[in-house]
Amino acid sequence: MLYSVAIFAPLAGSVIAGLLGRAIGERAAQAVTILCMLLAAACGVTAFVQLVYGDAEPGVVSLGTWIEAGSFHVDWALRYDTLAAVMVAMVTSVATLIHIYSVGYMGHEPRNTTWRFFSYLSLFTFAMLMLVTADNLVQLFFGWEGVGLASYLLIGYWYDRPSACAAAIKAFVVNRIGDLGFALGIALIYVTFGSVEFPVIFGSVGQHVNDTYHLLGAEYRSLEVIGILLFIGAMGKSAQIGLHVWLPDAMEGPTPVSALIHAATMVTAGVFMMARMSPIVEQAPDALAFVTFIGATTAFFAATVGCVQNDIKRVIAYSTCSQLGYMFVAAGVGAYQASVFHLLTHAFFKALLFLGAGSVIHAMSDEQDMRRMGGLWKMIPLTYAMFWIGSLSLGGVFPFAGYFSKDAIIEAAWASHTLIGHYGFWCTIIAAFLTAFYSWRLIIMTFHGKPRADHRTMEHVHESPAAMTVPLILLAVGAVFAGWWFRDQLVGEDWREFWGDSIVVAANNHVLTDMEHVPGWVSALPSVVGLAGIALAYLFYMFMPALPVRLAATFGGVYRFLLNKWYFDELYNFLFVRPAFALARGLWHVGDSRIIDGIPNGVAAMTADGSAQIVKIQTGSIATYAFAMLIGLVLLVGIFLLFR
Amino acid sequence: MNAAGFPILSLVTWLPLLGCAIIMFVRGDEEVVASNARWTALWTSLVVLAISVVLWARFDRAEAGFQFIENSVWLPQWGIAYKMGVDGISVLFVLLATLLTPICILASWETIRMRVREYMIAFLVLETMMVGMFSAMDFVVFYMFFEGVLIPMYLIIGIWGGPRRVYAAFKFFLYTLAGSVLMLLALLAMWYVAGTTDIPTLMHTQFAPAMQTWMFLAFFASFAVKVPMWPVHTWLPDAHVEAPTAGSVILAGVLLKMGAYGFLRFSVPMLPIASAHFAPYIFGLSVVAVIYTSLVALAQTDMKKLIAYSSVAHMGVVTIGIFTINAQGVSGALFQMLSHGIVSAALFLCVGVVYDRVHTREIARYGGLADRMPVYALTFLLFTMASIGLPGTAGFVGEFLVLIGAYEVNFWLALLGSLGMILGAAYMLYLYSRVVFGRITRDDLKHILDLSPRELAIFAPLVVVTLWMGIYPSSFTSFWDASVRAMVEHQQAAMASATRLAEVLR
Amino acid sequence: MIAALAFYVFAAILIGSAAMVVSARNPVHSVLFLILAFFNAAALFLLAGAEFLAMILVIVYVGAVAVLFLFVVMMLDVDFAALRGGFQRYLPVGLMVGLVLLIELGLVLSGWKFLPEAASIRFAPGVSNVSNTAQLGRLIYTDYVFLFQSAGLVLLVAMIGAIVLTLRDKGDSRRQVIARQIARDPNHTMVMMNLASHVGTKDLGYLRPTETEPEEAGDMPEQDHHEHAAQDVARGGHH
Amino acid sequence: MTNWTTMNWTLAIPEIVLSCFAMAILVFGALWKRESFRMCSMMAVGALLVTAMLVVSNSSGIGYRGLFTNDSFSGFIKLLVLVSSALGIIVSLDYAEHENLRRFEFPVLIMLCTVGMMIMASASNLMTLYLGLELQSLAIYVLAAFARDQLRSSEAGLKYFVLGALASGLLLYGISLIYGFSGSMAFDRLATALSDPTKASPGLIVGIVFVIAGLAFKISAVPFHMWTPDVYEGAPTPVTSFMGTAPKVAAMALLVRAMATPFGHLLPQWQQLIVLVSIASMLLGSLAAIGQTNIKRLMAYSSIGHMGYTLIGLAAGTAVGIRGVLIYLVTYVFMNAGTFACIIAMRRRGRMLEKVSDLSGLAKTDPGLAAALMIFMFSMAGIPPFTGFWGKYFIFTAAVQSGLWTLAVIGVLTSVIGAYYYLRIIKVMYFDEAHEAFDPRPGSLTFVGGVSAIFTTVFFLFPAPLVGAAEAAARVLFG
Amino acid sequence: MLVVGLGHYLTVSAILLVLGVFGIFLNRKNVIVILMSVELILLAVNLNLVAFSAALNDLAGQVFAMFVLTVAAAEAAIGLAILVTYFRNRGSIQVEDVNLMKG
Repeated sequence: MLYSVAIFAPLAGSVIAGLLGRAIGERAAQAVTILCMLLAAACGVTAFVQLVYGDAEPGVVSLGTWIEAGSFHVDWALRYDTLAAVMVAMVTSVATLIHIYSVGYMGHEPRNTTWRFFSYLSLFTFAMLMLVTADNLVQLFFGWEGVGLASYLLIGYWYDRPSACAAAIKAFVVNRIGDLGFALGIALIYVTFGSVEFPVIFGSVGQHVNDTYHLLGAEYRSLEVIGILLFIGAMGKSAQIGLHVWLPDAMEGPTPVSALIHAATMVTAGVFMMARMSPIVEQAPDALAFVTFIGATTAFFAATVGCVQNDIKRVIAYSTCSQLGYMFVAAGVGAYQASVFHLLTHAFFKALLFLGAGSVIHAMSDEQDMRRMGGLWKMIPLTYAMFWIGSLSLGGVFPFAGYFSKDAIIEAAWASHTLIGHYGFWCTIIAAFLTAFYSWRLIIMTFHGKPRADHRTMEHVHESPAAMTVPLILLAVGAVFAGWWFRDQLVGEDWREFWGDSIVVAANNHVLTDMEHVPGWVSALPSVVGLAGIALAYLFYMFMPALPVRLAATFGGVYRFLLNKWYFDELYNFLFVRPAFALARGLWHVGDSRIIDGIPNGVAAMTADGSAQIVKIQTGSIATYAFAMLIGLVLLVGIFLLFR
Repeated sequence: MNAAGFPILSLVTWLPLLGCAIIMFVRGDEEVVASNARWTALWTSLVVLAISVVLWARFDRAEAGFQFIENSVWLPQWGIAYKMGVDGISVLFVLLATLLTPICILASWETIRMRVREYMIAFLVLETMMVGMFSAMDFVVFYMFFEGVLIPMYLIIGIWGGPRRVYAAFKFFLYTLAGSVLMLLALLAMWYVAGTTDIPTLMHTQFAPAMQTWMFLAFFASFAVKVPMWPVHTWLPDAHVEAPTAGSVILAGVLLKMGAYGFLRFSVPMLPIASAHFAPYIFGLSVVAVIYTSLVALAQTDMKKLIAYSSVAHMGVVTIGIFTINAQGVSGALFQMLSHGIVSAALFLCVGVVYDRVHTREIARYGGLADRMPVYALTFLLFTMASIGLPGTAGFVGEFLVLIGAYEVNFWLALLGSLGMILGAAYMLYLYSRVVFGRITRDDLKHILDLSPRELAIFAPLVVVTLWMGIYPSSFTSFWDASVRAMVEHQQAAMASATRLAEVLR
Repeated sequence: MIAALAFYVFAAILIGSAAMVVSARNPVHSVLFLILAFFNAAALFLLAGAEFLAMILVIVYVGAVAVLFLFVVMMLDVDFAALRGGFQRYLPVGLMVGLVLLIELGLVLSGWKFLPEAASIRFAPGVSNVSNTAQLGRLIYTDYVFLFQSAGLVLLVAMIGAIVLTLRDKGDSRRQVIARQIARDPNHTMVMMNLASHVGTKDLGYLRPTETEPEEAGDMPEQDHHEHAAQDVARGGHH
Repeated sequence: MTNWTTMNWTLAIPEIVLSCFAMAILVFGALWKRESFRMCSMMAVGALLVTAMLVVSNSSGIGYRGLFTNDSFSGFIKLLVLVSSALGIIVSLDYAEHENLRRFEFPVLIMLCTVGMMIMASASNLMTLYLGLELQSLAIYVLAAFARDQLRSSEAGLKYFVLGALASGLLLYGISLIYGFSGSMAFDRLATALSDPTKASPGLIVGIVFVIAGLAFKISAVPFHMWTPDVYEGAPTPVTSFMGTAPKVAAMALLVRAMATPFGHLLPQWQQLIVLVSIASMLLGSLAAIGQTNIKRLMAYSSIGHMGYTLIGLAAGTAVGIRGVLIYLVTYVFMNAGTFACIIAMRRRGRMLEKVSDLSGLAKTDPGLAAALMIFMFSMAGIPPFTGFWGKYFIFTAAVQSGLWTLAVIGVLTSVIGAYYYLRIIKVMYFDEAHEAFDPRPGSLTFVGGVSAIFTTVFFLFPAPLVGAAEAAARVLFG
Repeated sequence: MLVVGLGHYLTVSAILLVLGVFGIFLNRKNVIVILMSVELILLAVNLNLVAFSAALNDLAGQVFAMFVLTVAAAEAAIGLAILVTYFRNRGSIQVEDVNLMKG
């Protein structure tokens, strides 16, 4: 079946490239992976079209038993429903574009090891596809961890850079923290439902609504606990505040990686998961409130940090973080469709931005600091144009894709009519303003003004090769039209028909309906603040470049606070990393070597000592020996007389 | 006779000794003896492996009890028999032992140049002991093999080990001996009560609760040291660091399983009430083991020591799984034992590969191996990931099942027991990146060679098994599903009757 | 009454002389006190009706054993003046322990009583109309013949032991071994040499036999080897 | 009750025959003079074997008016004693040649000593017990001092003699008390008279304590062990080997029979004493050996520990316990004989070596010897599948069944401590650097070492006959 | 019959025993005294046996005493023989010199 091909073709490409890469050469490896990806994309998109517009029925492709232990049973199975199909189509097509882009981007690699890169990319795609098509939570977890692995490999692709290695480990370990929550969530689902297969779980949610779980001396509803645990997993993967620290560092990877993994696909896995688990989290309002809160806070926090960063990729990374927050706000208020919608559009425009940034970096001979750029717009006009499109979309300017999805989220937040929903609303509004601001700050710093790089670099600036620009253009198309195209189907009046059973909303959840009827100012406000943000950026960086410097000097504390990303890394270092290592050394040197080993060693020493003492009575003198015998006799007789 | 048509278990157990005999009679100058000893040992172990595959093929997975039973007169009037048999719990460990032995022999092919003959004899004797222990159906037979393992291992560590080998060998020997002699007393007490040492009979003998408590403690002393559980684990890092590569492999791969196997075979089914009673304490120790040793692993500067500590942590997960006493937990523990047997063995082999080239295990001495040794890097990566418990590899399934099993007991147990997921990722990746990633700075690493064909041959089966276990684990779990289910039911029945008894008495 | 008085006298002398045995400075005195103790013990035996044993004690012990002691004391030619007198350093503790033992024994013995069955389980009840010696004689050759023979073996061992430990072949009382004398070969014992004139044995040194005879050498204690060899040579190197 | 009037002298035929052989060899040796040592030794071995056959074919019963008993217990012990004596003679063959001890009195003394031990095994009267014991002891005093030109040997003899005389004095005093307080010295009469333990007077029991002390000296149990290391070290090594096996067996048999038959009903009275002695022996045996550098001394402490384990079986006071004792003794005899055969083989350039460090690297220079010694060491440490494990197994079975948990736990823990020094010897042989090779090993030692090693190793395959025999023997004492 | 009680005999014998034991472990003089102390102990035993024999009217005690005497004589012979050998090697029979082996 097409669907299976779409999923396993990347794996085939990855294995071939990975194992035979050295043998068949770089070019062949690239070709193989790209061909496989093209095949996958073709199949994926076809499968999507067949399901949504054709006559294909949702279903499950079973591949065999996976784990079986006692009553625990998990199959390898591919779930074929709208949510999965959408994701498959999106992932395969974006991944294909990025594969192609990488051919150009990685062209300058000194070592002939880009087959590794392509193998990893394909591996990632495969894992991501497994994630989105999973029919049970464990397989989802398989994909979940698989993308983590691929992300680790790709971040650490330039393994001779210590910072890359560190970033890779950080990404993996921080993700693991979330994964632990996720795994616990899965376990709790198993304990509650007796299964981890979606059909079974979703089918029996009703029976377990009122189950309780005892924790910390209090009773909680099981579904709430499950929701929170799952969301902790999502926080890790989707870089929500608290567990976001790995994402900016992950920019150590090659730019296509950032585009594919840390913008378009992997980081949105958390959002996807919330949508996938909608039947359960719908019944867990407290968990949803938590989701909203975290999402909104992240959206705001990341946007503030994004405003002061100087590394071009980090700005986009924080922007991603912030946008993911948006998606969680939507999920949190029950508008899963809106979150997926934003996920989709975000995939296009954020990939576009990253690839554009890649193009810039490529042009600037691997320079990433925006303070050393400027004045590029005439030299790389296509990239410049792409940046505009991407930024407009990101900023939510009509009629770009981002406008529709972001608006939907903000309206949904308003329409939820809950306190937390309103918190989400205001946070997202502020974030929208900041988004626009830092987007244009980026554009202006990068492309306008005087060139701040040295001559040699500037002489080398050139437009990227076709392998890079064509994907850019294709993505730009998506970034422009995807919103307009999908709006009605995903969050508009056709949403029930479109999504089918793949996203479940509770009977009392009317957010999607209500958001059509929000007050006018609510609909208009995002655009207004967006434009205001753009204007402010122009004011600051185009017309009065001295102003931001002065502001930074005046509000030094705030500036440093933002520049240092709210000091999260330092805090974690202080709270966890350093204590952990200190504790580790302490446990080793004191705990193990002194105490635990000390006891047996001490006993051994005591024994040896006792031995030395005991042989001292062996003086060699007959008299002593006889005396000892006599004492023994007297003792024995005495003991007998006293205790018989 | 039995499903194989011939006394297969005895054959598998004792055949290596035949190899020993042959090696002993090899004559000639040193080189010839060494070469003949190597080949004889390899062929012997391969033949044993081939025979043991029959177990895989003919094992009836629906059957919960023992299979391939052999029963010979030994001490008939005293209720002791030479009785061999495997059930779902033990059969795969027999295979694990027979699989790892040829791998170990291959791994020592070039590194052991001194007293090769004795070395190979020691390994074959070790194989006999391991296989015999897993297939013993009589407690005394079990004990004989259980203790007998100490002899070849003591020599392997002591003769072919590193600079502190004497300390390590003594520590290993005395620690394990101290534990197991107490078990001997419990064994004798059981014998006294039941009049036999036949394991299936003992499993259905009901021991008085007070007696169970004491016997459980005695068993615990033995098995906890062997597992090893915190805080009696410190012999393990020392033994691992000093042992030659193959010694570490077999130690981590099979010997550590003996303790956990003992818990499963004796403590839980024979002493159900005490097991339930002591389970919380064991959970406590296991959780400490997981967290504590993971942290200690994080601080290590010696590759082998790091992996050794990680073994302790992984075995902590196993003990959690065993004492959850539900199908998922026990199944997970078994799976984790198997996967740890493969994965940690492979990791030690990975260390051995570079140790053979550079002759140091100091992590700081390495870096940037990926440049010169891409195949090695890939292999090492796979096993690192398996050790971390990446889904799709062997390491995940066991850990996950234990997590589920633990969750049925207690949320905190599950949470704390799974902290190893995070810490494990930290120390393993830290290790990996320090060794494989980075830039080559040392001269002796600039010309380091990638895996040789022999080494590839060593790793290939392990890679296959690791992936196989990750992707199609039910081909393994199906072996023990029936046995585990029977065991859990037996335990629940025992608990129920104990409760009834308590009520009646009240 | 007289018997009781006699008992006290003998017992007192016995204990007193035993104490002197232990504490006398000169071992010769010790032996003499031992003899005195034996005499008194024999008297006590007599009082208890064991005439034969009393006799034996005097004849065998005083006559043989004690004299043997005396003999050895004299023979060993110990420098008595150099012998340290007095007691061990831990005398007080030792005395205390001894005292405790005595008290323990006293406690036990004072509570002495026979088993009720004692009379019935006697092995060889005494007969009133036969003399003590005759009764014993009958017993040891009949009922106790096994022990009698065993005691004989004990004495045999003592004899062998004493001989094997102390009897020495004196170096100068070599026995003639005819076989060896016949087996001797002149080639091995004689060396023909051309001697330069004006050279004396002093300049040549002693000529030693070229080969050693292993069974000879093995016979001798290691440390004495050279000494003997030297003697052999001195005697002309012949056996 | 037995027939008291019969002599039944045929029951003692093995003893009689052996004594006659001994005397015949004595005469032969005395007449033949110089070259007689080897021949006398061989004849002695033959005589021992003949006696062993006689023991096997001899009938059971009570003879000599109750002084002498033949039963399967005594048969078991006698066979064991005869075998160990034979091994003792064999290991001395080569040693005597080298150390200038080749005197025909040596095998004769061993034979007479063996007669004494056989009498001990059959003793059913305190008098028989004493005479057998003295016959054995006197012979060993002489043997210990046999290397009369070596100061260490004569010092060993002197110490052993003085302390042994003290011990037998105490034993005698105990016997006299028992006699006085009960009225008899025959075992079965005592047993009948004491069937009601409440009747036992304190004097009687103090007498038993004295007897225990005297016998504990012979088996070198703490605190009557003090002579052991010195005498082991000083005596000529084959004598040490002999001393460490047969007399221990005989004395232990005596102790067992004395405690089980006449005083069996007083178990609660003497049990705690045996327990104490046993614990002390195990502790001292395992602790004191740790620091030893002389291997003979080390073996002395080791044997003290082993006797402690054996006493556990006695303390259990059941047939199971006695069975354990017997099995342990068998394993002990072979391990010990084998170990000493290895020690006697430690000779470099004609000089005897006794330091543990002299074994260094033996595995390289003489793999066979090293392997044998390793087997004995593991066996002594109680590691399966070697015999030492089985000895401990059956001993601890008894302890567990009798509920002597303290004893059992201390026993196993001291066995772990003990394992340390056995391992140390293996470590020296296998882990350390090689020295110069030992002199070529004579066949006699290879024979003894090999036989013992094979027995120690393969015993586990066919344990049933021995266990069965031991059980039958033990049951005699406990009806 | 006894004029004085059995207890008297036993007391004398117990004192003799203790004196003999003292002689063994308390003296610092020569070894011969130790041998003599052993004789004292045996004498004590014999006294006991004879006394009991008389009290029980059982000759077994006396028979045994006789054997004890025999053995004691043999013991003395061997003891002296060993002592002579020792003296030849060591040149001394000082008690405190008998400590070549210890530890």
